[in-house]
Amino acid sequence: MNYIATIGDREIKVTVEEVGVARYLVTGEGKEHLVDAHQVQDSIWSILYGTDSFEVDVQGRDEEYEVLIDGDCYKFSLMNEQRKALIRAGRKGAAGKALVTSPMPGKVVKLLVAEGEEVQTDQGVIVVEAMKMENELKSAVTGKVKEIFVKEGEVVESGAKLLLVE
Amino acid sequence: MNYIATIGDREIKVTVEEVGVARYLVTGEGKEHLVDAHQVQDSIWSILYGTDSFEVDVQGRDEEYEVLIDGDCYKFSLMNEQRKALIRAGRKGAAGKALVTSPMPGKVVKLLVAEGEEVQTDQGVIVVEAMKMENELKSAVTGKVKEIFVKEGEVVESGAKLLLVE
Amino acid sequence: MFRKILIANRGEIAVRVERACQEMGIRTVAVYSEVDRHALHVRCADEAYLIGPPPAGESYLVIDKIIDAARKSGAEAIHPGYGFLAENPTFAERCEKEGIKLIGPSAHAMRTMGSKTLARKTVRAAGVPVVPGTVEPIATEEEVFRVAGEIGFPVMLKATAGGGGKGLRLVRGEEDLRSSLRMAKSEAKSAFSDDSIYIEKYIENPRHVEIQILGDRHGNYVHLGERECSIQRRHQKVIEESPSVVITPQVRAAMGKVAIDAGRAANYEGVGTVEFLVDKEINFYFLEMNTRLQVEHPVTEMVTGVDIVKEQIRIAAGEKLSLRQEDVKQTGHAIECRVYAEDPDRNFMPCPGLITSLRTPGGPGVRDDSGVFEGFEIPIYYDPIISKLVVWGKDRQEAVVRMKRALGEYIVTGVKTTIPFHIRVMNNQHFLEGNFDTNFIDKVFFQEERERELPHFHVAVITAAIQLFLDERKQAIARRPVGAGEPASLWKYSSRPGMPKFR
Amino acid sequence: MFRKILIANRGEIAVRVERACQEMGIRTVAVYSEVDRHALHVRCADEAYLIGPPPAGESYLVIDKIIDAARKSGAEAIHPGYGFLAENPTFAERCEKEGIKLIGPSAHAMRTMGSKTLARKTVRAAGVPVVPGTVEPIATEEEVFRVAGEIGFPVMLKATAGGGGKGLRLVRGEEDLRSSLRMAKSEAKSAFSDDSIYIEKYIENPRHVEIQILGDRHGNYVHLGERECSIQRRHQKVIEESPSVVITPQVRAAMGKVAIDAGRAANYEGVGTVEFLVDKEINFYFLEMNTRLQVEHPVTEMVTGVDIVKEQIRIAAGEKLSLRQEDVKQTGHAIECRVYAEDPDRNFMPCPGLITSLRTPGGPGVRDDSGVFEGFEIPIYYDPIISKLVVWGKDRQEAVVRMKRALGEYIVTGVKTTIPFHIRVMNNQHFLEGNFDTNFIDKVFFQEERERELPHFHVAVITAAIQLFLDERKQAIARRPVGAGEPASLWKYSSRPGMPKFR
Repeated sequence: MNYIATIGDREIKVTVEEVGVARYLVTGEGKEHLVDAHQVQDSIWSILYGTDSFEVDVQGRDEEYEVLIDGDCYKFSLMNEQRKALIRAGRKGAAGKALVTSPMPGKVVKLLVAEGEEVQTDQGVIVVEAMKMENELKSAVTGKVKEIFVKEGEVVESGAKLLLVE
Repeated sequence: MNYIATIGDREIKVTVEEVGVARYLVTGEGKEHLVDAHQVQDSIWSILYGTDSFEVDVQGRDEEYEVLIDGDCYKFSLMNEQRKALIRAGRKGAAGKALVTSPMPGKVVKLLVAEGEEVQTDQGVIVVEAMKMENELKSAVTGKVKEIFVKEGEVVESGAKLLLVE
Repeated sequence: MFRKILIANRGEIAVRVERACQEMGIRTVAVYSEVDRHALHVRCADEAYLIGPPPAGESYLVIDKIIDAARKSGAEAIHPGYGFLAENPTFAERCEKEGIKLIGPSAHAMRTMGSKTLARKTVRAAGVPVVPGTVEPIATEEEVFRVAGEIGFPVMLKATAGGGGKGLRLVRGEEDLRSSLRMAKSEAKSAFSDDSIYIEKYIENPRHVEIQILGDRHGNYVHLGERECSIQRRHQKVIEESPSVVITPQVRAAMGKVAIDAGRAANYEGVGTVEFLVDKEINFYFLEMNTRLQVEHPVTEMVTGVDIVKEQIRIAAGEKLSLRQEDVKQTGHAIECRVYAEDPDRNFMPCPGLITSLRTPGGPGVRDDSGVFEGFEIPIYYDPIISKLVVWGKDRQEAVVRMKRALGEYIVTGVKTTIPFHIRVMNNQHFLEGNFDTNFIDKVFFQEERERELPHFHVAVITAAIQLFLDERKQAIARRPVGAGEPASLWKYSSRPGMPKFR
Repeated sequence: MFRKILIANRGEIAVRVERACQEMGIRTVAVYSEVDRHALHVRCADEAYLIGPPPAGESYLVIDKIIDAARKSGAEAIHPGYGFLAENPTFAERCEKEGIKLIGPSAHAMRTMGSKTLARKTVRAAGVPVVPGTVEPIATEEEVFRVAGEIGFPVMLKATAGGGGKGLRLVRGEEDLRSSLRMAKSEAKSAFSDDSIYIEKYIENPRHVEIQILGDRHGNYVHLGERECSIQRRHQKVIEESPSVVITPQVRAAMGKVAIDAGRAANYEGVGTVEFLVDKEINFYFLEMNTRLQVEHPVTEMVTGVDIVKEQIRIAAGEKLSLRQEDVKQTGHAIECRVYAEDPDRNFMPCPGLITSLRTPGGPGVRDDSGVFEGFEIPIYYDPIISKLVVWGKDRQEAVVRMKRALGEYIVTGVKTTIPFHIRVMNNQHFLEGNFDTNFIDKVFFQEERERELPHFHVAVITAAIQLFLDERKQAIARRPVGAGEPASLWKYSSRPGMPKFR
């Protein structure tokens, strides 16, 4: 099976083939590796990469992966080739659009912008409080505030849409 | 619901009534207790017996219970009233009969008795080896070896019937 | 000695106090809110009382409910832990009125030291060096501008009732003063329901070093040496160690003496911590005194062998200190890493949730003071601390590698934790050299992290690919509409620390 | 120093050695059998090599496979841990031949001390006091009867190659001699594939006290004081502590000197343990020398602050001892409880199986050297040790209450463990008084346990009833045929320890 990993602007193609019980032949960037992979504890994998032993914590939601190894966090998107092709199509015309979502459950303390207002990349747009800490969320793009989905004082879930910049 | 706990030759009647979320009114030997019971971790219960807090490890197979509290092991049989009545009936005529079973997975090293042989209570009847330790199992009753279910060298599971003394 | 003690707290510190009590043969009484029925401090206590709904304001902070539980249980003393009611003089007075011994200093001492301004006045009178600034809370914006002008920028705005880095704002120039004041006041209001603020000269790149003191009611005081607490983010300690690489025996003795003087000045009884700012020339200035058991007390326990919580309980019971200054010896080196349910790769956003699996580190020289277990759900209502991982080594070098080793063994899944952050700090050259100040994390560390290349990118991708391969084979997963992947993929992606670079 | 070390072992001791290597910056190579792919020592290693099927005889004991893995990985040294090949001179010679450093003493020293009879000869020549008995393995039954007659009953039958309590039999009178000899030989055969036996005078109610020694190849020796190992069941240590309540500084010095003399007599290099029997009058007799790292080494580490495994590795690398005798100080008191997957309420029957949940103890003074994790399946092929729980206290009293506290926090479900047994020992009056010998568990403790009333019978029954109530409500469980409940209910019921009594 072929997969495409995207990290920043770089893409890596990975091929996975099962060659035994929990053993895989993995090809990445031309190199072949025999990998012995066991999911030993929840999201923790014990990996023998050749004979090198790693403990790998794989957390993925949808196509976004966050992988922890020795305290380093590797973030990338990963999907199979066909899926990747679809996404490319879907992305058309969506450039410069950014939905600001709440990264944790909390309470909206303050809206720092109004609908229609121009914002710059990394400009603070909203303040969300969780566990008595106020966190200012920033816009990822430059554009105009298209829509605001929440009110001040509103309690929001993790991942809740807060506002849309276009 | 009414239950009978049997410990040695003593019986205790216990009544359990649910009076709220994870809260029970329990009556035992005339006394009433409000119990807040939460199964917090596998077989571990967090019990508030009134306001006294206990961690209780309940292991039961069939009607035989082994309960650990503060390092003490409480062993008793427990079943509801109707079930208890059935057992009483079933037990008739079975007195003095004892099935010796293997308490762990292992290998039968030596049979110390033959079928038809007379044995005394606590007399060694068979040697089972597990993890390089030889364990001599004893008869719980005095009687005659009715049947032997295993051969020397045979590998047995935990709980396997070894021999019957009657 | 007390026969029964109520612990008016939750989480790791409640468990820590229960452990001390159990070892002293004292019966423990836990209190818990509705979300804490399963919590470790309830499971490990001898008795437990429900004190209300999840918000601390309706449970752990309600004096009447704590007192009521103490009365019902017949507890002779209350240990407040840290946070919640630990430094609340009203609570101290109430306990006194009820004839229940509060394990801590008098209401008077709390008031004196609790108000930063009064504290500065008091200790200055006792000859303790302090940082230039106001000693009174500031009433008006105008005054803030005037005073800032006098002592000169940069200045610190501080909540009079502050602590834990809340209601703190650094202001580098006049232009930011107004907005910072607003934020500081609002944070102070929500955290301490008191928005009064004072202002102080800001010492550039200071170290934060504190002295642990013990004092009994018979007038005996000892100090247990220093803790180096300069590793902070957003002015909140995350890594502490003892001894500090910059403190010489002479400076240690001087700071110890001054700390004890500060304690005496407030007739301090119990265990307390005097915090100092230390500048490049190792001049030290009184910052504040914490009139409670400190989160980071274990590092001192590891190097001195003194069980601070047991001492605290003995002192409260009226006993004399069990040790004199000359008995106190620092042996080896100890480091503590605070493990929080926060995402270090998303600006330490809190991540409450269910702990789906856990592997705690072990082996020589490792101590884990935890408040959780596998299957516990970290509530959103309280500070998201999971545990304090502490190690001892014969010297700093061994302590650091041991901490790194222990952090590597520590597995917590289901919630994001600061464990990866701590591993990266243990690998940082400046940290290894002991070359840092209170700005290290925010100013130096994250910059360097951004530049760092990550070594095992292939293993990461390959493992994820294998998991996806197996997932896909298991079932065709219902997918979200095309394009909906964006929010996550755009969320502050560009500024994530630890991003690998490719050349 | 070595750059890479292969650990020819599994379980907690392999993990312990890996921890030392990691902290020394040495790369670790694990070996594993087919059932150990998930084992902690594989997960925590830098590299791992499969060496065959589960039975030790086809994997961990196969010298060729270990050597092959070492060669492939480029390991410069091999740490054997304890058990398996740890005291196998053939293996030592093979390593030498291959140019791989075995972290342990020479084959010669192993042979000398490995044969109990040769060991007795050697140390006796060096002036070390030994117990009366044969120095040669005994050939015939007749000879056994003759020698037993000479030295007089009670006598001990011992496997010449023995260790870990296997192939050991106490014989009180002539009538039992024949059958005991058969059992001893058959156990010795299966455990060491060598059924040669020797005979010794049996010292009534001795204590078992051992001295930890370190020796480098430059002729320097130190001892790290004693370990009290009298708490045994079936002649196997289960609880160890340091210091011993009966050893005075004078006796300690004398035993230490004799232990070092014994080491010198065999040109001993590395870490080793000299075991002594100590009688009522505190006379001590050489019992045997263990030419390996000892299971119970952590208690010595806790009171001396010396990392014995790191010292062992440095010695193997040719370094001089990092400490002299006068640097060695015992501080406080340490106790170790060996946690096994055994059922203490069924005569310590082994209970291999899946660990379904785990909560390891923490807090001050607690060290857990574990080889497992939640979700690990303890294989039936090896010794069923789960972990070694070790505590430190400022004195024995604190160490005991702390151990009791830590044991109470220790939760292992899915398999039976010896944790409850250890809690009961910590509560036993004789143990608290330090008043015991090697017969304590088998002769005194279980007797007293049988008499003891259990305090929380009602809570036990009520909790079980609530569980049954919920089970029944969930579904009508398919029940077994009537009467089949008997086996469990009759299995040695009458002699279970800890049975409550009703009056």
